[in-house]
Amino acid sequence: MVEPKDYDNDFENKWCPGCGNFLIQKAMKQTFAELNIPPEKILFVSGIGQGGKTPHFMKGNLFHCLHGRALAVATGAKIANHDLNIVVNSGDGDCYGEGGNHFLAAIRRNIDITLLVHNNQVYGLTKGQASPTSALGMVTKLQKHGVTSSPFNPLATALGSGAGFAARGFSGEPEQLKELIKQAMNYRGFALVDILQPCVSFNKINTHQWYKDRVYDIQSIGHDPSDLAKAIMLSLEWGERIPTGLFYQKESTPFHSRIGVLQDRTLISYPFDGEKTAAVF
Amino acid sequence: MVEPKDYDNDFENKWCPGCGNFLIQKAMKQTFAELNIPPEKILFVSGIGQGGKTPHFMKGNLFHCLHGRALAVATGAKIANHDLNIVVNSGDGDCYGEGGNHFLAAIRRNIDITLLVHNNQVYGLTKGQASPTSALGMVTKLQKHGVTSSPFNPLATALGSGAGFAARGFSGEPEQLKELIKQAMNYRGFALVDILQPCVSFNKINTHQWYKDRVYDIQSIGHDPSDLAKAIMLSLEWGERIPTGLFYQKESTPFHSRIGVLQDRTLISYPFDGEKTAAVF
Amino acid sequence: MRTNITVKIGGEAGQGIQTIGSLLAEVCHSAGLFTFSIDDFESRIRGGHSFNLLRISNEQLIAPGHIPDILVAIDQRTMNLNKATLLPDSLVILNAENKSDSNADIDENSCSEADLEGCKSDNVLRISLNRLAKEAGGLITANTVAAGCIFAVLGTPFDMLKELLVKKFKAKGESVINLNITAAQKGYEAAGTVRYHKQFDWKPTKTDRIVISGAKAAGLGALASDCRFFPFYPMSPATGVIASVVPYSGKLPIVVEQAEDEIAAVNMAIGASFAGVRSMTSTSGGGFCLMTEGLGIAAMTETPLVIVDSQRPGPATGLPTRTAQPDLLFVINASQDDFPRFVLAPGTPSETFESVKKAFYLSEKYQVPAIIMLDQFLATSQVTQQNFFKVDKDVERFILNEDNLKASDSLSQSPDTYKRYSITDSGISPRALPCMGNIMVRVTGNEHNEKGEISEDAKNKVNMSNKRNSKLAAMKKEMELPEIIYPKEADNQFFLTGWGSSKGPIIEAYEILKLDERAKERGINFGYIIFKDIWPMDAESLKPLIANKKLIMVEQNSNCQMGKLITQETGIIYHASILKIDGRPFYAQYIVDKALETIS
Amino acid sequence: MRTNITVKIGGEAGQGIQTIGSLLAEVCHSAGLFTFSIDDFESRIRGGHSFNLLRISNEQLIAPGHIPDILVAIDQRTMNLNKATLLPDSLVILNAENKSDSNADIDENSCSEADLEGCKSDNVLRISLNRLAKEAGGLITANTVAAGCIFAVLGTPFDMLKELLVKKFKAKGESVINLNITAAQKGYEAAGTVRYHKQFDWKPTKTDRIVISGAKAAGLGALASDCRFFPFYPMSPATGVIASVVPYSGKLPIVVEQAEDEIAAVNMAIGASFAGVRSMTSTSGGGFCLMTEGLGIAAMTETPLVIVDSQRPGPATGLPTRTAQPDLLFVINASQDDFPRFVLAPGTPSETFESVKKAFYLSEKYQVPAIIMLDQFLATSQVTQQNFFKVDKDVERFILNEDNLKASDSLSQSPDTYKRYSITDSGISPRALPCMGNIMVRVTGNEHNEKGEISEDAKNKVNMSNKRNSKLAAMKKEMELPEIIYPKEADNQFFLTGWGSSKGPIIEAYEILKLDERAKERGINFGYIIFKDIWPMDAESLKPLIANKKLIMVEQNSNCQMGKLITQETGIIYHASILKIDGRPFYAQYIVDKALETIS
Ligand SMILES: Cc1ncc(C[n+]2csc(CCOP(=O)(O)OP(=O)(O)O)c2C)c(N)n1
Ligand SMILES: Cc1ncc(C[n+]2csc(CCOP(=O)(O)OP(=O)(O)O)c2C)c(N)n1
Ligand code: SF4
Ligand code: SF4
Ligand SMILES: [Mg+2]
Ligand SMILES: [Mg+2]
Repeated sequence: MVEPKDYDNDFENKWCPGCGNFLIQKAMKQTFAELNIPPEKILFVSGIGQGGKTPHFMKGNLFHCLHGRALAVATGAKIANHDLNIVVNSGDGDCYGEGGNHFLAAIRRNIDITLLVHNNQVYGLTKGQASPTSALGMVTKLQKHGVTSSPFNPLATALGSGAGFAARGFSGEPEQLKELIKQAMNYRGFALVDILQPCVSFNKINTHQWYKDRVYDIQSIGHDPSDLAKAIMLSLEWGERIPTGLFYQKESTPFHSRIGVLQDRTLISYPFDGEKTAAVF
Repeated sequence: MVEPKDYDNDFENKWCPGCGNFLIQKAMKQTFAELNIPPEKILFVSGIGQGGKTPHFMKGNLFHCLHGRALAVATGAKIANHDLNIVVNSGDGDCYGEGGNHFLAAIRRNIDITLLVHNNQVYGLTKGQASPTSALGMVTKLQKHGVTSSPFNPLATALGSGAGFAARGFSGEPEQLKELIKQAMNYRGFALVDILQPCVSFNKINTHQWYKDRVYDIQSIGHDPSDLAKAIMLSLEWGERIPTGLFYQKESTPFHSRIGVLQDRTLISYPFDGEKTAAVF
Repeated sequence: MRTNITVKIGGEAGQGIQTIGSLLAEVCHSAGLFTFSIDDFESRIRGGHSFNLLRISNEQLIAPGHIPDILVAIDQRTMNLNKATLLPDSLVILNAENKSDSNADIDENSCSEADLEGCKSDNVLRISLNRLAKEAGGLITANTVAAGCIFAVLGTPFDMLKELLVKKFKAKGESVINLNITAAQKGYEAAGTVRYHKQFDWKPTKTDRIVISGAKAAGLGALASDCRFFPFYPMSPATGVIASVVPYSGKLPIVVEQAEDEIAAVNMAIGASFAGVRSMTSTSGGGFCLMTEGLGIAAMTETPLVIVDSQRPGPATGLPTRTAQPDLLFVINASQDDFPRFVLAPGTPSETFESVKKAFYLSEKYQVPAIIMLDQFLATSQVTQQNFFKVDKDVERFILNEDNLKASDSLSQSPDTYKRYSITDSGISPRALPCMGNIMVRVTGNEHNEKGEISEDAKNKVNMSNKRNSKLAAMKKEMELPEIIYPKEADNQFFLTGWGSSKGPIIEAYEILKLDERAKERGINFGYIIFKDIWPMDAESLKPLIANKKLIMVEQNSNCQMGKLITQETGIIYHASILKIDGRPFYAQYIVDKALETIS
Repeated sequence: MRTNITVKIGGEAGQGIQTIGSLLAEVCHSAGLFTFSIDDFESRIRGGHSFNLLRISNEQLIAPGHIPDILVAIDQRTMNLNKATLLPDSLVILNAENKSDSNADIDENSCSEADLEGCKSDNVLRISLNRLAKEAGGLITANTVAAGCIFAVLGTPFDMLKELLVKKFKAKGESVINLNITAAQKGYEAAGTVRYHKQFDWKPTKTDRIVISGAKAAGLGALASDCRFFPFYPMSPATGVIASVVPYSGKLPIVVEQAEDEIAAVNMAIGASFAGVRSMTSTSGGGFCLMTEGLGIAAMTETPLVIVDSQRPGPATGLPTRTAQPDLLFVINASQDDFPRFVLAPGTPSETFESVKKAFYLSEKYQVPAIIMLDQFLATSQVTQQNFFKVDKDVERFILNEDNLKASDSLSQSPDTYKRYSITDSGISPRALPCMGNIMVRVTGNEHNEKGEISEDAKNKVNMSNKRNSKLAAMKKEMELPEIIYPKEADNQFFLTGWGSSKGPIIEAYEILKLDERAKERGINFGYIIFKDIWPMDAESLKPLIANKKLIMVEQNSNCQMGKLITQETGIIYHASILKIDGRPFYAQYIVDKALETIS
């Protein structure tokens, strides 16, 4: 049996004490343990940012790529070998800012990977500029007069774009978060888990307590994740109350099942036969 | 009084005979005439593609920019001088493919421009590859086994991302289209008009007749454009029946009204005063 | 004896000009003749002006024609654009409808007598394409009518044409075949007894030759290299590379995936390559801009990557359907900071096939990006060449399998001590694939230590940069030196120097110059130097070869990029340059004329 | 007499190391002393190791220090990293807590006697920062305690420190002021009578000097150029450029807008510039990759554009918070096809201010992109300089207004005959703004005719390329030739040759080498050559200046990019190179040592 600590490594952790990422990472390790996936059988793909560093501080195969590009790299890797368990760790800037176009495309492509967005509503690694999810009016060093763009709504956008699995977790609800990650990993298709994550160094608005005071579990109030209309309405709620949980899930055909050549086996597993190739030229 | 023909120019038109773009262009000219905007008082910004060529075949100021980048250029121009009437002509590939990230950002920024997307569900200028809006399964020269990504839903995405004005027109309903463009131009904020446009050369599925058989005007069935929930539900409808019209409109504060320095005058109109500048250093 | 005939067929986009051209080429091919065909078209789908320029010969062709021996003017514009440069003995086939004809399908743009004004040629054959096509059974066959007429003046036996039509339309059924045969016959007969004064010896001939474009050669080269993943974003003139592999999907284990943009395309290729599948993406300069960032992550993670840059004139959108060679210095210097990469510039389809294979081999051997430079001219020209489809039985992948992993030094007892970036003499570290065994493969675009962990240590940075750069010495030795040809050691000798697609025109120009009277009179000799493997440049070996040679750079860019590169690497300054920047390909006579101008 | 003292304060990120450093610098400044301060930090927010290296002098400083005269070790790591290189007469201030103290706030990483093992210096002053801070009234004042202690050993009169604290915390009220004064006093007293053996003459001094970074100088240079729009995407070490203008929003008519990505940032800048507002964006190499495409559209539409590339080590993410000069060839060759552009590489904050002004001027005058090369070292070092804030009363915009539009040749009778790209001798066409009058301004990234209409014509393409390139002749003349300094004409003379930020360290190295005994013994002389205006290079003028000079390239990249560029443009091959690629800035002694090695 795999245990969470099998994922521990001895690379120095570089997050600030109290950062929400610690809890996200813990939930990840627990999930993988419960799913019995050993670190050598998982591939992390991550972007640049504090969230993107997550896999550095644990065991597993890793491609830590460019800012914003994790989904594109993960897509390539998954097409090459759809037996890979791919988990993408991204930030709100990484995924919804620089990587926004890949986010839209990944939904449409329904590539069978799990996307964890460490959504701290701020650019952490570059020291506190606004992110696409920062609240309107939030003041930062660079946004002196407050943010002037309305916040990006990852869940509503994903649902509007046809996502088959969309959930929101909160680092401060580790048990729920673990379950959501697990469901996402078990989902056949593209699974988004947007994770509310306090940044103790740069986001003084959306603190742990701020979230604690607002989040509620939609499953606990009986939300049916097959109800798209309801899911969309819930995704528009943000303020005094913030819904978390599994918003929507539908059965879908993942990318690799739509491609003939990938139906029976992985792309990488085909043998190369020079003669056969020459014969079809 | 400005008349549609004031927009005529003598640059050789390069579209295929029968292309839906002709009707879109006609509706544009009529709108500008009805709004009494002369060509020298309009700035077209357009991307690369057949739709992006539209302003070449008519009078007006023009920045014909890179594939996918029209919204970014338009944003800069509008910030520099928000007195400009800016109309962006883009394609479905241009705007939802290469330019997807700028599309998301333009919605959030609520920049006060009119975006016309010539949505022919195909890449026209590059000879018929699938576009982000191409139907699942559509076969093209490059998509030999059919399109494997589900189509992008521009209206649902826009509404999910908080757009203040979202409409769908059809080149084959010129009167409605003209009205939609007019409302978009009159809207204070970012206004999306996604326009269904047959491509006679490369899209043999979504033909003029195909659309004719399916489109219906949501206003004619009494849709209230202030009803976001209804608008979103309508935006998810696509198939035997395709809704057109004004899906949603809400009052909003455009970008330039959110920026202190642009409240009283345009950025470009401030005089430069070297002494004053030196004094604040 | 060598016979060359150049046929130019001009008309509007959408009129099937290219179809006529390929029909011609195919029949020539079946007669054992050689063709070199270029398509010239605007960035639009219908209308405007486009032409196919088909050069036919009974010997191998390496360059396109220029002034047509036979001009086929489907529309007025073709006539107007060409009449001034026609040779007196050129033959003109004119699409001349009787416009007073009360026929709704009359082609308004067909030629009239007035269009002939100023035409230097007296040999004019007037045919009414639309009328004949309709007589044959359908306007749609106008192209076949035109082809029939051209074959007649070329003296091709009608049976050869017929045979090809049967083969070509077999899938479409009897009636389509017959329709086309009738149409061809109409055209053939319309030519009457008019024959062009030069004639080939037409007879069905089996050869081991193919007619192929650079784009297709690149695609097949990738397939021959076991490339399985082709993420791309459409862009002229690069789409043809990907388009050429599409027909093989279903037959070979490949996935062709249209990405949301070029950034995604290159990163998807990198992801797949990391996971162990050879991948290639193809784009033109504007898309390459968007890939420069990805080039850096491939370099930093030492992930193999193959990119085709099919060049066109810029800057920005420029001339999307035209040709140029203006990206060389960009591609060599692209992405922040410097790192080893390969840049290969094949000159022919056959070289393209080989260069792509070499690119895959080298990219995996050295774990560095490899870029292949094509251009619109090379990518789209259809050329008769000896069949070059050599597919190796196996491809060498330079990837650790579990066995040699265990043996590898970099792997001691425990599985997670595998060092993806272990420092070696060659600079090449053992590459394993993710999730393929007990070890963990960890890579990052941040500077890292041997294990792939982020490291900000100063010494480590120097070691890692040095490790990556230390590959360069061996990489240089992988590069073929340029082909340097000259009849004999002589004073007053000038070398036409080029790279990539201008190879053929340069060599042909050289052949012409060898015989040139003006050159002889002035005691001037010519040679040529052609670069195919460009970067990294083995300056040490190159320098003695070109020192004291007078180089006349022949390039399709305005700043003489190969010339600059040679100077940069060797200090040798080129003598002169012939730079063509109008977006149209080189042809031999152009180079000849400019070369003679240059040295006078 | 010149006195130089280098203070190094090391500890974890988040411990306020930079705060101590700037407090020191400010007090020095108020005493009329000169400082040169660099911050060294990792890519993280808390923990790890970072330091501030502050060099203080009574004369102008042009380069950072290296081995500290005074080491302030806030944590063990600082001690461990520095002890081996300390000089015997270095003074060490050790944050040494009594760990057996039953105090919850004890700093676990503070130093112990064991950490001193191997330390070459005997002059060790132990203070307990946390304890003293708490005694003063709060742990938060630990930094001020440390500063107090450093000032004591520097011999600064306490009153000068006090005065600054009063000024600095004025806004925060009496109690904060007092808290800090108490803390400073605690630290000051803790030093007892220990004084560093070199001392300055401390007295309040008013000067016309400022302490400023390159990033801020760039921002202010833009404001002085009437730049009003700053679209950007955050990226180290470029964000500081934009951050420096933020405080002026509200005071000046500027808009600072964070874009969704770098592609948007550059295109927004282009859009605003097209509409008539001067705009600048700032990024580092990775972001510049994404801007290369935009560079091309600016070039093709001849829209002015100013970009700051603040370099860092790559490839890819590389070392995000470190310094390097590895983007030169990339920036000069970036984007498909070639086109004129300016590349300027200032060497100091004051030069940065001027270069940015020049960039705006040239970019609008020639309607071409202008790129300013900074790097992490220049962008973030805080340097005392003579106040250089020269703002011209007016800026020249080279834009047609309605009056001269009417007079312009390009505008005949009808308003829509305005030719945005009319062909002129200079290559510069009259630029009007959209929607500003009766004319229509039409631009496109496709190749176009004079009116801005898409044109695929071959001749037009040549004319337009030539028009754009014809600007180059005049552009070259706008470039200042490099500064070439040497004591006297002599045999055996070597020139330290660099560009951009290495200017100061090179000049300081040259000063040291002038007096160097080893060099003298061997009869070797040194000079230096510094490039500031880099591209386009006026090779004609440059060549005679550097021919026959032995160049030792001094650069922070691994492939000697300026060296390559000089060869490329002039054929002159540099003699040797000193390349530093560890991500840490040059310091004079490094260059001196390497130079002597090189020539021996
Ligand atoms: C192309 C590019 N642009 C900018 C950066 C600089 N950068 C690094 S991380 C980051 C933002 C991080 O924010 P987010 O993705 O929200 O992650 P967080 O640190 O908040 O977890 C930025 C802008 C970069 N590395 N690459
Ligand atoms: C960076 C870049 N990539 C690719 C292209 C090639 N390209 C030109 S137009 C186009 C797609 C056009 O499709 P769409 O935007 O839907 O416009 P349409 O022609 O259908 O109106 C593409 C891919 C380009 N010009 N630039
Ligand atoms: S800066 Fe914010 S997100 Fe980054 S490690 Fe610190 S607390 Fe976490
Ligand atoms: S290709 Fe399609 S979109 Fe383009 S002009 Fe022709 S019909 Fe219109
Ligand atoms: Mg974040
Ligand atoms: Mg389209």
